[in-house]
Amino acid sequence: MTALRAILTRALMTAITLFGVAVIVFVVIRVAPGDPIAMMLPPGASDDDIAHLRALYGLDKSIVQQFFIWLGNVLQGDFGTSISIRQPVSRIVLNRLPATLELSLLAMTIAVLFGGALAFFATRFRETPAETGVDIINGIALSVPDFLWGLALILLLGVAWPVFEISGRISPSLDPQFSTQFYLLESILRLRLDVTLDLLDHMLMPALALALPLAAVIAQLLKVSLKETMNQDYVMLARTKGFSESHVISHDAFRNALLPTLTLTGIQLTFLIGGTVIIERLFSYEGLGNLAIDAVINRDLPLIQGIVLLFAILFVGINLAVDLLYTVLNPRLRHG
Amino acid sequence: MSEPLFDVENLYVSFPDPNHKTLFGQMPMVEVLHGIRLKIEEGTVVGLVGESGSGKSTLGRALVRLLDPVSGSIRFAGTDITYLDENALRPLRRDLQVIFQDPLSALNPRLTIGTIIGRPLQLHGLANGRREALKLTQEALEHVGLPTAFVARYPHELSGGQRQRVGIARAIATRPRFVLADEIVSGLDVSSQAQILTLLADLKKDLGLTIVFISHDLSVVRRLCDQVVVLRHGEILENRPTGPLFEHPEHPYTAELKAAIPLPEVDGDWLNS
Amino acid sequence: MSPDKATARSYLDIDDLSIVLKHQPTHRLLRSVGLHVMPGEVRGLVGESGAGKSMIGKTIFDILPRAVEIVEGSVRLGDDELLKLPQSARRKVIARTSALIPQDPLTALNPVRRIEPQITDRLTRILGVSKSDARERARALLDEVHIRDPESVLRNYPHQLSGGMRQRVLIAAAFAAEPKLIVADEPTTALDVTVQKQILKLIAEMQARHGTALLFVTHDLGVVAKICQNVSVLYGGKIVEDTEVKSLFARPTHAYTQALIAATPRYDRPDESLVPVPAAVIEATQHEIAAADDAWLGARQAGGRR
Amino acid sequence: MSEHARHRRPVSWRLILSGSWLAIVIICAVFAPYIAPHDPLAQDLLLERLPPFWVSGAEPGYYLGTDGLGRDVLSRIIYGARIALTVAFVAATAACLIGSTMGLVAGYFRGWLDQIVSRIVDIWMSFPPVLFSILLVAVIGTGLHSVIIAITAIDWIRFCRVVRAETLVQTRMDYIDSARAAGFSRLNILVREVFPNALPTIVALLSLEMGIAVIVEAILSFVNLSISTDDPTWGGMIAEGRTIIHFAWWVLVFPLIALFLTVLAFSQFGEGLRDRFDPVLR
Repeated sequence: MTALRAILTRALMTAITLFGVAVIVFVVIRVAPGDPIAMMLPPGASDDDIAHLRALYGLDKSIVQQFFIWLGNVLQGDFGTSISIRQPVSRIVLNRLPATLELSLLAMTIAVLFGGALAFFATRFRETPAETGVDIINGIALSVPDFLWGLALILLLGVAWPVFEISGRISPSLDPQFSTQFYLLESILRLRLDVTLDLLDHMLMPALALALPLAAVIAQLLKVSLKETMNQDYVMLARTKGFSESHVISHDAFRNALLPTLTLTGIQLTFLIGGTVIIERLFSYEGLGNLAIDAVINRDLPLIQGIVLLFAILFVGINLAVDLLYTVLNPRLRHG
Repeated sequence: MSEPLFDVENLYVSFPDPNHKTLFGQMPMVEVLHGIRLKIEEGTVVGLVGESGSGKSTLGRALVRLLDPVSGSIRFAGTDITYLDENALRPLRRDLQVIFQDPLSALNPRLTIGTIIGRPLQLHGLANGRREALKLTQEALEHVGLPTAFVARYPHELSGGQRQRVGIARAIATRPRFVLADEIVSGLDVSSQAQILTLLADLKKDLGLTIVFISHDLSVVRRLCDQVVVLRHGEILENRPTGPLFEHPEHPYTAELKAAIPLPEVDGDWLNS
Repeated sequence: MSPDKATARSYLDIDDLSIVLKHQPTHRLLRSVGLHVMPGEVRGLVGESGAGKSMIGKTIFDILPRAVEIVEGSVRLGDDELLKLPQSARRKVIARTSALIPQDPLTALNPVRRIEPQITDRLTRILGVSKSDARERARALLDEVHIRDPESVLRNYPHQLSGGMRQRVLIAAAFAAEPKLIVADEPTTALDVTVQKQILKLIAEMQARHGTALLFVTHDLGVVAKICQNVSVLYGGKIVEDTEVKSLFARPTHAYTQALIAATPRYDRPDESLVPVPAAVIEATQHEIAAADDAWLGARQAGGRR
Repeated sequence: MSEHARHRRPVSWRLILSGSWLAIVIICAVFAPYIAPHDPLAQDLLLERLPPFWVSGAEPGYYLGTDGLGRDVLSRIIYGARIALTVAFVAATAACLIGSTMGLVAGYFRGWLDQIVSRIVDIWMSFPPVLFSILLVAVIGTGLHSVIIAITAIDWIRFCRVVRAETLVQTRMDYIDSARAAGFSRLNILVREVFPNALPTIVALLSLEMGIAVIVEAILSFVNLSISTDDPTWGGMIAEGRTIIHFAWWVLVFPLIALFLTVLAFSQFGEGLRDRFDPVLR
């Protein structure tokens, strides 16, 4: 009963959030100066042509009407037609989404592994110079954002010591002829390891740039939380039972420390995905973010709306997933 | 002594149930106090005793109107304060003071002791300007046996016993008629506990205070209180003068509580009684 | 175990134990502490906060904080001199022979683990008992501590049990490996008085049945009077009195002990209890400690020169 | 213990180092015309892509080299500090004022007010912040004002979230009840009891936010949406440097270092301030 109530409340709040997002996206773009119709037509087009196009895109109706027509279409999966590319927005966006998802997942994996290892290491050797070292590295990684890490990596591993590719998603000479846009996944499944390596060659630097701040956040939160947990009575009790320090950390402290870290990591993960926008631009990586900036520069309203909405849905979904995971990991919530 | 200082009639208090947090509609309520009746005479010390969950702290907080009762009435010095709002209560506040259980939490960590004790004095017009507030603050500190130089200190710079004395100094600085002492010795060592209780007894004598002393420990109450109220599950089981209550507990629960206290003397049968 | 032989000698022997802060090696937190508990004996360790009670417990279990170090002394469990063993061997000895009943039952159980592994993990993971045997043992132990329906409690998480129940579970866990020594660290301080009495009774009952040596750490002289045979009084890291409980209350010898007894509240003699500890007593005791420190430092410096 | 607590803390290197760098940047920004060796806008195609002074082929007087249009890199960095700091101070302060007020009020009064603020925060958190700011600037037009408005409109949420959480923690403390028992009004308690406890967090966050504002301005310049392209901005220089990275690395490296140090300094300065001046930590 309580559980059902909690789920319904959560669902309703999610709906309110998404509706708010839709309203804001719509309003922000409608108040934009500059007439998108004018930009689509050659100079010297007649008023009739303009009126015709206006009607075609529904721009002649009142703004509230336009909003609900648009929202109705969106709910049916119709995000409109891109003005600059002249294809359905949903098709363009879904075509680009896999590239961004693969990049984000790679970055997240790196961040979790790095951050988790650092936190474990710092906790195992707490109150020694090793912990201070981890703190300093964390402090720097935390206060410098992904954009700067990206530039630094380009200079170091792209130019000064060219190990990785600095632009694109895949070398133009390689034409993998894949059936999906999940290149990395598909190349591994098809055992086309040459493609896998080429993809990683392009993806590692942007992924690292995205991962560094998140890794620092995870390391920091998890370390604080682990150290706090290590002072708890049940951990002390485990030590008196004869368990080694590493065993105590991994068996008794880790899951408890994970819970507070997890809630904050959800938000941090959305920051990471948000960071793909500028990182993709920086590395000329053909993902959703790069497309979004092009769309803004071209004033392609339907496309911008589609992309921003997709990001919002993704973010809301991540937060839901984190809440769910939290419930699963916390017996207090599972067994009321 | 025609009228009691406090006259509580049929008091009910409920809290929203924290286990049922929702966005909409009425939150389910848990009733904590069920129909409390209590009279407190001016100049007495009344002990509120009970185990965890008995509602003793809730009753205390309702008396000084830190929370809102659901029904019933609380009369303080002839005034019905049950449903008074913040503004209407303000003039009464100088007479309704509280000493809290955990002085570290009850003293604002980023204000000096001087500010913590002095500001309420200015609010109630007991001191004109900072200089006079400082003087009264120093007097209050001296009264509780602390050096006057403490006005410049922050709470975290003091020991547990010292912080609790600051809490007491703040409560008596406004020269109130009534002080609520909520488990004020339960976090302290035996030796600090004895000091604080002696101090409280002295202050009561000097200032003619009326005190409600909340405690989970019957034996602490014995020395200080004139009257003891035993609570369980939000109801008063027994309310009598201290001596008779200890000598002949009327309610079996009071007897059980008393019997559960381990006296510092060897008694082989106690564990099995 | 043959009780005749065992009573001949104490099981826990702490001698001349001195612990200092690493960055301040002349400041002692424990001052040449000597403490002995025989098999079957219940010894109280009494002191106020900061006296060093928990430091002694932490030394026995080898979980001292990193900021302190043992500079002198010996800690023996049976025939094993702990301070001479390498850490892994030391922890093994401790795991086999000793157990702790912690202070706060609300925080001493891991909230994300079920009850069963928290009782049995020492058996299965350290002592190599099979899982099914360990479960059988856990069920029997829960019976022993008077928990009804042990089956379902084993499957529960800590938050599903009351404070008193959790303390019972912790007592069961402490007795799981038939330890020779149990240290109970203020096990009833966090409980209501009526529950405290039940738990004290349970601890006494378990101790008597298993013939364990029990070191009962507390600040409450009342509890000492009811459960201990002998008592050590700690002030400022120094044992100021070591005696039978009977004579502690009949004829306390040290002025601090006398003052502590007088400060303890008692409902039967309101006017003689709750007497604040006189400043002169504190001063004299601190003086005594300073003198002992000087002697100790002198001896160490002399020893260092030799 | 209390005696120890009153000892002065040792000198904070974190505060000194970060403070010194920020002082240098501020001096550069204020006195740019007197410090910069060249006109930052002066193009000279004969002097294009000169390397910095220690590399062979350098021209005396152009210490950090020139860019693709022959403009002096050092002078452009010095002038770039003006825009970076203007954005940092104005946008961060505005975001701080709006966000902290909302956070304090929502966390302290709770109820429906908190519900509304929390929903707005949820909605804001559903946008990728960089894309949101690019979108906003594209909508309201480029220019310094738009950049500041965009950053304020997006980053007030950061203050709101953190300050609200801190306020919620503080309202659970007994000192709130003791202030109520003393008779202080709710507003008085918020301003004089809760606010001093949230202040160290707010100050640290404000400093951090200044660094973030500098970065966002650089990102907007990088995608060509900030100030007019001629004006020297660090982000604009980085954007140009990125395109000619294989021919003239210095065009990218030096503004990047300036940006890097400034961002790091702002975040460390905030932390250092908190360590130094919070009475509870002191």
